[in-house]
Amino acid sequence: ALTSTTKGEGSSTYPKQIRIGYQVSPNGELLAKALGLAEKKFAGVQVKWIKFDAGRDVNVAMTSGAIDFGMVGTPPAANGISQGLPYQIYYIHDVIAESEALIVKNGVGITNLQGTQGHKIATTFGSTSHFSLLSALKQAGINEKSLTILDIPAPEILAAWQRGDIDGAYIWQPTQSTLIEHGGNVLLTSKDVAAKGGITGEVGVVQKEFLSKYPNVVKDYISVLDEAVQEYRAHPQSASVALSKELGLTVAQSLKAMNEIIVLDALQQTEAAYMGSPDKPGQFGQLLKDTGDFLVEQKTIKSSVNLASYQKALRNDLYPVK
Amino acid sequence: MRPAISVKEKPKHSRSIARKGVHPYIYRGISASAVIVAGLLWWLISSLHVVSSLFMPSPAEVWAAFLEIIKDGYKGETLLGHIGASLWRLFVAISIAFVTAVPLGILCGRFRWLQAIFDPFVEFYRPLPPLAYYSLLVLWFGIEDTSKILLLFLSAFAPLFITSVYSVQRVPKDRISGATSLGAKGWSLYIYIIFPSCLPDLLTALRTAVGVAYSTLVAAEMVAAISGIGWMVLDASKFLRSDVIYVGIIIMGVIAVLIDVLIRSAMHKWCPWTEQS
Amino acid sequence: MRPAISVKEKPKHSRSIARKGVHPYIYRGISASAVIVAGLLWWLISSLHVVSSLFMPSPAEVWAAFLEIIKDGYKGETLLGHIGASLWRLFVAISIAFVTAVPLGILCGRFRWLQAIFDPFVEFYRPLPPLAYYSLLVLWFGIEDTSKILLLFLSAFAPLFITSVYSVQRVPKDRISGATSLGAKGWSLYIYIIFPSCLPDLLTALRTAVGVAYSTLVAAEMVAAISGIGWMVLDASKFLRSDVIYVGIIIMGVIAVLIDVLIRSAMHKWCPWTEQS
Amino acid sequence: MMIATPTFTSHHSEPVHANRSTQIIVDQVSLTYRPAWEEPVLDQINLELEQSELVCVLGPSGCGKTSLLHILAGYIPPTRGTVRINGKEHKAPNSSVGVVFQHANLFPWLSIAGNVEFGMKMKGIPKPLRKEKAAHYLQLVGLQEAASKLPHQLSGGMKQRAAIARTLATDPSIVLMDEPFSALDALTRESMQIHVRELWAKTQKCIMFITHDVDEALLLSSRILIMHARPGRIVQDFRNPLYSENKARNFNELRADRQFLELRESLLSHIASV
Amino acid sequence: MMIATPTFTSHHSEPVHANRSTQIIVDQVSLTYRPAWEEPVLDQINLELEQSELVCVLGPSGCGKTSLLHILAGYIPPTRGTVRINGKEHKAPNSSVGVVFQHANLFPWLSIAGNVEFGMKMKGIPKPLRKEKAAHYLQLVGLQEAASKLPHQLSGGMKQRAAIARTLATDPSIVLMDEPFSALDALTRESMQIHVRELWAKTQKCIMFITHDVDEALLLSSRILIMHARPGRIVQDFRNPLYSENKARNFNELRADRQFLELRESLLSHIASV
Ligand SMILES: Nc1ncnc2c1ncn2[C@@H]1O[C@H](COP(=O)(O)OP(=O)(O)OP(=O)(O)O)[C@@H](O)[C@H]1O
Ligand SMILES: Nc1ncnc2c1ncn2[C@@H]1O[C@H](COP(=O)(O)OP(=O)(O)OP(=O)(O)O)[C@@H](O)[C@H]1O
Ligand SMILES: NCCS(=O)(=O)O
Ligand SMILES: [Mg+2]
Ligand SMILES: [Mg+2]
Repeated sequence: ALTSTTKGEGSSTYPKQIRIGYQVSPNGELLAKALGLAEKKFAGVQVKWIKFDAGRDVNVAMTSGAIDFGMVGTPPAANGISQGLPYQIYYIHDVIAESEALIVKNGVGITNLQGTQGHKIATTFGSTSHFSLLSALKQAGINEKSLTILDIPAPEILAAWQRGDIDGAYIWQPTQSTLIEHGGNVLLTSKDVAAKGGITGEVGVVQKEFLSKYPNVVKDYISVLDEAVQEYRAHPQSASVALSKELGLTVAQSLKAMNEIIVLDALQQTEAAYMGSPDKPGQFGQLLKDTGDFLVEQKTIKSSVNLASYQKALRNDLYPVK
Repeated sequence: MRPAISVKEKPKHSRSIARKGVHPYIYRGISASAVIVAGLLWWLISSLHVVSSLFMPSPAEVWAAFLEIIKDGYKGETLLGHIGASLWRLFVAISIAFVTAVPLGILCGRFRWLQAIFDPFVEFYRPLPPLAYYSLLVLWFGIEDTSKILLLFLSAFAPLFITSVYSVQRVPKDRISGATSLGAKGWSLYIYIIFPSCLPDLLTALRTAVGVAYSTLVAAEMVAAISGIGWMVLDASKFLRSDVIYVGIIIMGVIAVLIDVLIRSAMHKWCPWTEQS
Repeated sequence: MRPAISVKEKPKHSRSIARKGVHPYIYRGISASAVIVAGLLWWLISSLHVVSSLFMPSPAEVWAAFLEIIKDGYKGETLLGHIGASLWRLFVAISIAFVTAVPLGILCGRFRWLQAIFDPFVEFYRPLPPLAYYSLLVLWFGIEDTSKILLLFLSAFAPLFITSVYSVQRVPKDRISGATSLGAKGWSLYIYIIFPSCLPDLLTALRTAVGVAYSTLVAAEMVAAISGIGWMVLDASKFLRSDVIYVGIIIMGVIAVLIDVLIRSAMHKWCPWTEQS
Repeated sequence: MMIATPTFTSHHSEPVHANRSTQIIVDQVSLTYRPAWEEPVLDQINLELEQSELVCVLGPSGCGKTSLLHILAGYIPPTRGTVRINGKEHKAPNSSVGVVFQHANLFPWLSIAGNVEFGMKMKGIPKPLRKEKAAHYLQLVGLQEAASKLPHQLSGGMKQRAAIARTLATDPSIVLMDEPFSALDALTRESMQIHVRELWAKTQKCIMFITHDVDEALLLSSRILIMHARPGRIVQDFRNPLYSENKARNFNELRADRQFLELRESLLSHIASV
Repeated sequence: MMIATPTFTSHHSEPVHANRSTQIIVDQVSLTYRPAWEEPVLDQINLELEQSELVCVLGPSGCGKTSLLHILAGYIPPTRGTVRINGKEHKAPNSSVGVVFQHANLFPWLSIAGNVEFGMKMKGIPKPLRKEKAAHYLQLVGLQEAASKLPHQLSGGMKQRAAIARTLATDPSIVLMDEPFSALDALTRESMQIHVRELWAKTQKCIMFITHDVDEALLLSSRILIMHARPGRIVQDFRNPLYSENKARNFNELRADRQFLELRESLLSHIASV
């Protein structure tokens, strides 16, 4: 359900309220939230930030119309597009590198991926981390049945770790740093997995109806994100200070986490490796298609649509043309 | 043939009163002692550090957490705010359940064909674990209060509806006949005779309904909540704040007892004639 | 003086039988029609695509999902495996609850001081939302079956315990007196008189206990489960597999009804004397 | 099965109250409960009740006494035949036919006064008048003290008196009573019988009184009906010989009377023989 | 309050069964329920019951009849005084004192035969013998047909007979009955009275029989006790003049007897006067 509209600045119509579903990921969107950039841009409009623990919860919220914008990883995005969720991708926030990793407990005696067999590894099902873990196992030729993979939401992984319920976890920031702090070792990162083809990223999605009703709002929000990414790159030090509050990490840890992902500004979206342009679609559609197919193979999701459908869900017509 | 003195209307013997007069204090004392002993055991175990305070914080820690929450609230909301949010959801859900389930139940109790229509649906969803259909509610009604309240509403609806039906069917036929012979008919019959006849049962059902809804309160606050006492306990458990978990559980227990006392005293006040039996 | 013919032992009139003989078919027919109409409405709405199949998959889709799960299982476990995992947890929990709550309850019913010891604890935890203390159970007993079964056990324990206490106290004093006059004493009294006297109540309590435990089944399978019908529904909801959610809910409803029928037929078989009233 | 008893005078052959107006005419009433092919419960009942009669109905259990009463009250329609009250066909319960049940059947949530006022409230009588009339009827049954109590605070006899007051308060032209005292103990019952007899004398209502108790019938009634079962029918209908002559005699005197004992024995054997 | 009735012969002044052995001696028994400062319920009861007596106890409600029976059964200890049965002090219930209650009080989960066997099972009597004896006692009360039925399948009178058989099957030296027939309808009650009278003749047990029904007491007993209330005490203790002379007369004859009617009237007024 979309909220009623009100006249905003200029001639463009603004809704009374913009609801943004975000995740705690050390990217430009989180910085925009931390710096209040959206509030500045949409003065007079209520900007509501709603936190989610994983992309699957964002999907549910998008489906039920509870939020206008959302952020999901590529696997939940592939699932959402395949299932015809009422949203489209308007932005690629980042490509994941070391920010998601398989952390194992010291002293359990796991030294490589093979060693995880017979152990309990936690991750959040349907997420980028789950995808990377399954990809890594497949790349190493390990049967996923030979270990116990547990579905635990990110915020609860530390608790399970401390209680001794799990031996390791494939998870993102800030949980990852916290686990390392509590006696964990990095065994493998998403950068390693991506190098062998299992690329993951985080994208912004928007309600289709919202987009057609308020294209300018989406464009304005893209400019907010762009502004955030510029700030992110230009002043990493001050950005990390702002982000550390959102992440619940120290400034140093935050800075490190920022370096573990590749954030993209608005201009980069149109590059061939990413969204591309309306007349020259980028490779991101194929990435989503591959992701979706892998998930189907793993029986994580039911079905995957064809490439054209994925490409149709990518809105590369919203960026300022240079 | 025939009893010389009929025994049907024996005066109620005072024996039970005599018995109850003296003893309860003893038993209350025993109960109180048991609670105190349990408290001491708690204190002892936690102060001997037999188990980590992660698993069992000491009474002192729990008390400190309680004071802290009273002072600073929990994650952006005061304690009263959390309690208020939960009770508000409960209250709205129960109220809607009452004003829908009771009239519908009364009608179904009077007209069996109507009951036959609703019965299969109520009987089917009633035993379902609320969390099973909560997924659907969230999908249909979003992640905000609507779906939470609906979940509580649905768990409260069934007991109220079923009791209303049953209660109407139990209204003595003679009472309704008698009322019609005194000139009651149509709506008067429902308002002046059937509803008050069912009232004691309805209040009992309300007790059950509140109990059932209360027990789904935490489940309702599981999805995308940022307030509510149930959410507080869940959130605390994610961060292993066992002291806060204890505080939350104790508060929830106390609230449950208070609500029950409230409903029982309403029953006592509004339906004094049901007490004796 | 006094009635020429006493009326106390009126023969039971055949009226109710006469009434019941003809009508139920009509009402069953109405119920069946209502279900069919609801099914048609479902089919109609979903086939007109008024709402997205994400919210309301068509009967055909649900059926297809059912067949698929039957064939391939759901995420690494057969359908029977999921159902079995859930029912096993339920069965173990209920069994332990029965063999602990009933003897303890019977003893508490006989000795009020013992009841006074246990009462405050049971009364405190009983109304608590299971998810509230599930956090603690997970803390203490980990994320595996132990804590799941304990959660189900705790929800089943209270109704069984409370009914046992109440039931023993309701055993007619004359029955116990009578048995002692026939030479029963000590354990014989418990085994031959008190337990069978309570049996009908205990079976009713078992019904309640199973119901309550069943309604926490999904909650129990919420934490780090990879099997169980409740987990299946939850997992499906995370991936927006509404067809699987529907399948799961329908299966859970059917199982609930079957369990209830089972217990009721046990009551019918073991306690025929409680039927009439 | 018809027993000719010299002391009984048939009502029909020799009308007792020829001068009184007829209140109820039961005309060829039959009743069959579902299923329709079963034997009728009541078979072609004909009956006329007149003003200021107190008719006691005696009969074995299950002979259809309550069914007849329910038809007269309008609770169930007869399968065949009609009931006319004061000339009009009677089809639904209304306040012109009052009913007193075996159990007082008071509304437990209303005070005694509230119960007595109920019928008047339904009639739309304004509150002050209601209060006044209720007080009057409560006084009539000796319950003025208990007016503000709730029914559960009263004894069985008091409850039954309140029920009678409640029925009388709507000023019905006929009062039907279905074993109203059979749930009371012997002493209370006796005092209730005296009460009813007095009330009847004062109000001159037409009362139909179902009872199992032969003594009660003999002590109270001006006329006695005896019903037999399968199918239910009235097999005896006679004026109570103890009545007209002994209007003023008290119950104890009556009981000691030889005629009373003889009648009693004869009625008993008559009923038991069924 | 002591009413001198010429037809009553005091038991104590003129012992009836001087030749029989004394079964129960109640010696100065008093009873006060908690709280202890309340008026005693039973006040210094002295009583001797002898073999093959059938003693009926009459008295107003609440006078302590049931309390006395409970003391005799051993259910509650007297506050003061002692009860001796066959010379030994009786302190706890056992199968030498059988009790029959107002409601049959059968174990609903056992068949009728199972109920009758129960006492013998408790005594450890082997199964075949138990079966045999149970059959005997069921025959005695005319229930051989119903042996395998569950109690809820029986009528009230049959249940009460089963209860009597169950009590007799443990061969008690005394049987206490607390208004055993007051919940039965008139006809069943009468047949039960005949049953008890016959059983008593056959078994020659000492029976103490509490009743509210003066007729019942007169028809059944060899001796009648009348109790008064507050505090409960025995105010009359006399042999039933109708008994010894009329052992063989049937109830209907007895009822027509002038002496019966006179005794009845006198006892009634005696009890009602309290
Ligand atoms: N609603 C009913 N449906 C079917 N049969 C009925 C119904 N009510 C009464 N009967 C049958 O009709 C017959 C007469 O019943 P009714 O209650 O009128 O007798 P009664 O003379 O009042 O008996 P009692 O003295 O026991 O009150 C009985 O055989 C009874 O079983
Ligand atoms: N367990 C008890 N505790 C306290 N008082 C009691 C108890 N049992 C009986 N009483 C009181 O003792 C008195 C005698 O009671 P009891 O039941 O012996 O009388 P009863 O003669 O058998 O009366 P009824 O004819 O009504 O059966 C009554 O006043 C009663 O209230
Ligand atoms: N880090 C992204 C998490 S998810 O959106 O893929 O669940
Ligand atoms: Mg009747
Ligand atoms: Mg008694």
